[in-house]
Amino acid sequence: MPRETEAATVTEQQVDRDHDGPFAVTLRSTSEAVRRTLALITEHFAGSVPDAELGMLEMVLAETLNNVVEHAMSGNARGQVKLRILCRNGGLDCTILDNGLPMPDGEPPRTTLPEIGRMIDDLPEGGFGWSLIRMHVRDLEYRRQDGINVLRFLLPLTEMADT
Amino acid sequence: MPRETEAATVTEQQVDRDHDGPFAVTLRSTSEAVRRTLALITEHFAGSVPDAELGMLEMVLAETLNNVVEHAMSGNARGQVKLRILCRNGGLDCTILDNGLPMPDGEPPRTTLPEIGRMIDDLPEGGFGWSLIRMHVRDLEYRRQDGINVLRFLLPLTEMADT
Amino acid sequence: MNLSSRQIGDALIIRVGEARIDSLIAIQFKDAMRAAVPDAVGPGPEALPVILDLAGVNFVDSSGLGAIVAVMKFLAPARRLELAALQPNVERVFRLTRMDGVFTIHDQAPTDGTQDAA
Amino acid sequence: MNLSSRQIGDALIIRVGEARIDSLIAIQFKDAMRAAVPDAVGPGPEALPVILDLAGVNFVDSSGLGAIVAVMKFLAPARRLELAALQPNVERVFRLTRMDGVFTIHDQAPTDGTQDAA
Ligand SMILES: Nc1ncnc2c1ncn2[C@@H]1O[C@H](COP(=O)(O)OP(=O)(O)O)[C@@H](O)[C@H]1O
Ligand SMILES: Nc1ncnc2c1ncn2[C@@H]1O[C@H](COP(=O)(O)OP(=O)(O)O)[C@@H](O)[C@H]1O
Repeated sequence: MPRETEAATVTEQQVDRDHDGPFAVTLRSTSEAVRRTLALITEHFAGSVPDAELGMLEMVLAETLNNVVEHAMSGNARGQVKLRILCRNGGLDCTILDNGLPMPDGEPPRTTLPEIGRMIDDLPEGGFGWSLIRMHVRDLEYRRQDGINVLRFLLPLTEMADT
Repeated sequence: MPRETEAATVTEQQVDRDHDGPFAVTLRSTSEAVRRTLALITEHFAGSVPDAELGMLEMVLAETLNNVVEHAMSGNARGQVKLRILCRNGGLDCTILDNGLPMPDGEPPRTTLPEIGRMIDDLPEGGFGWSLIRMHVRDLEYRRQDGINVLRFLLPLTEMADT
Repeated sequence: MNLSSRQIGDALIIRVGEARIDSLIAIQFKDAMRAAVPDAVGPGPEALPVILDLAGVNFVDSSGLGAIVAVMKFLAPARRLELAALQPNVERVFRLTRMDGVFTIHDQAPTDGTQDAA
Repeated sequence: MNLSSRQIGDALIIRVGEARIDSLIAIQFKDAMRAAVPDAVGPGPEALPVILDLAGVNFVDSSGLGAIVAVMKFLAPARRLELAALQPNVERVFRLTRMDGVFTIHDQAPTDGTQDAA
C-alpha cells in the first residue's frame, strides 16, 4: 500500500461518503476472514433486507470470496481483498477487488451445474460455485485492471428498505 | 443509507483508491462486531507492523470501538460505525465515524488513570479506556458533524513497512 | 469439530454442533465424519443409515456441500447417508444444486422411539 | 466460558481457556469465576490463593481488566487473587494502568509438586 499524501483533515464530503455511503470491508485472503466478513455483512443488512434475500447475499458473497481465497490467491493468505456494497438500482450492487491471479479465460467461468448421475461414486463434490453465483446475480462484469481483479454484480431485491 | 445515484461503472480511480487505499470496515455497534473487526485488522497489518505496535493498535481500537458500542450507542445494536485506517504521517491514521450520541463535553474525556489506593474494595473497575487511548495516540481530533461523531488520531509507528 | 452421535435402532444419528459447514471447516468435517462412523460389519442386504442432523447448521456453502457429498461417497455402500432438519438457507443450496434429489431428507432427526419422523 | 481449575496444595489454579477477556465476555467471565471458586471455609490467618492462569489469553481490554479486578474484590478477604503467565499484550495493559502493582504476578502457573514457579 503506497503511503498516502492526502491532507490531514477529514472533509465534510468524506464524512458523508463514508458514513452514509456503502458497506465496505478490507480483508486478507483467508477462510477465517471470509467468515468474519460474512458475519459483519449479515449483521449490517439484517432488518433492512428480508431474511431469504439476506441468505442469497451471504451465499453469493461466500462463493465469490472463497473463490478468491482458493483460486485467485491459491491459498496465499497475504492477498488483499476489498468488498463494497451499495444499495442502488433495485438491489445490492457488490464490487470485489483482489490482487490475485486473473480469471483463467479472462472472464468468470460459464460452467453450468455439474451433472448428477445415478452412481454415487460419480457424484460431483465441487464446481457448484459459479453456477450458484450466476443463478442469483445480474449485470455481472469482470475486468482485470493494473494487476487487480474487479468483479461486480447486482443482487436484485424484491423490495428494498433503506439501510 | 440513501440510495446512491453514481454511474454503474467502477472507474479506474475508484479501483486505485479502493484497492491500494485504506483499510476500511463498516460494522454495527455490537461487541461481536468489534471482535471481528479487530481480527480483520490484526490480520491485515500483521507482517507490516511490528507485533508490539500491532498490540497497541488493537488495544486503542478496542477501547475506542467499545466506547462507541457502550456509550455513544448505549447498547443499541443497530448503530452504524465506520473505521478507516491510512498509513501516513509516520503511523496509522485512524478515523472512526458513528451515528451515536455525542461526547458528553463536546470532546473525548480527559480523564487520567483512576487512583489505585490500598483498599481492595476501592480498586477501580473502569475508567481506564480514555487514559489508555491518550497514552498511545497523537493529534487526537473529535468533532460532531451532521449527527455523526468523527474521531480521528494517529498511532505513531517507530518503523513503518509498506502494507 | 463438534459432532455428537447416538444409535437409534439400525440408524446412527450424527448431530452437527457447528453453525456453519463452510470452506473453513469442510476438510475437518469430512475427517470427523470418517472418525464418527464405525465401520459397518460388511454390507448386509440393506445399507445401514447414517442420519446427519443439521438442525443446528444455518449455513452450508459449496465447499460444505461438496464435503457432505464426499461423506456420502466414502460411507457407501455399507452405509447410506441421509439428512435431517435442513434450515432454510441450507435447504436452498441443496435445492438449487439439485442435490436434494440425491439424499433422503427428513424434516427432523428421529428421536428415541420414533424411528422416522419425516 | 471455558475455565478449568485444579487444586495444588492451598492454591486453586484456574486456567482461562478463552483467547480474549474483552467486553463481549467480561460479565460471563465474572459469573464463571464466582461459580468456579468454592466458598472458603472462613478467612484463616492467611487468605487462600486463587491463581488465574492466563497463559492462553492473548488480549485483555479495559472491560476485561475491570472484570479481573472485580473478581479480586469479591474473592477478598477469604481468597486472594494472583495472576500467572501474562502474554505480552496482556502484561502491557496491566503495566500501563498500574494494575501490575495490585496483583502478585507469577511467570507461570505452579505445576504439581512446585508450589510457586515465579
Ligand atoms: N476468483 C477466481 N479467480 C481465478 N479462477 C477462478 C476464480 N473463481 C473460479 N475460478 C476457476 O473457475 C473454476 C470453477 O469455480 P467454481 O464454480 O467456484 O467451482 P469450484 O470452486 O468448486 O471448483 C475453479 O475451479 C477455478 O479454476
Ligand atoms: N464514544 C463515546 N461517546 C460518548 N461518551 C463516551 C464515549 N467514550 C467515552 N464516553 C464517556 O466517557 C467516560 C469515560 O470513558 P472510558 O475512559 O472509556 O471509561 P469506561 O468506558 O470504563 O467508563 C464514559 O464513562 C462515558 O461517559
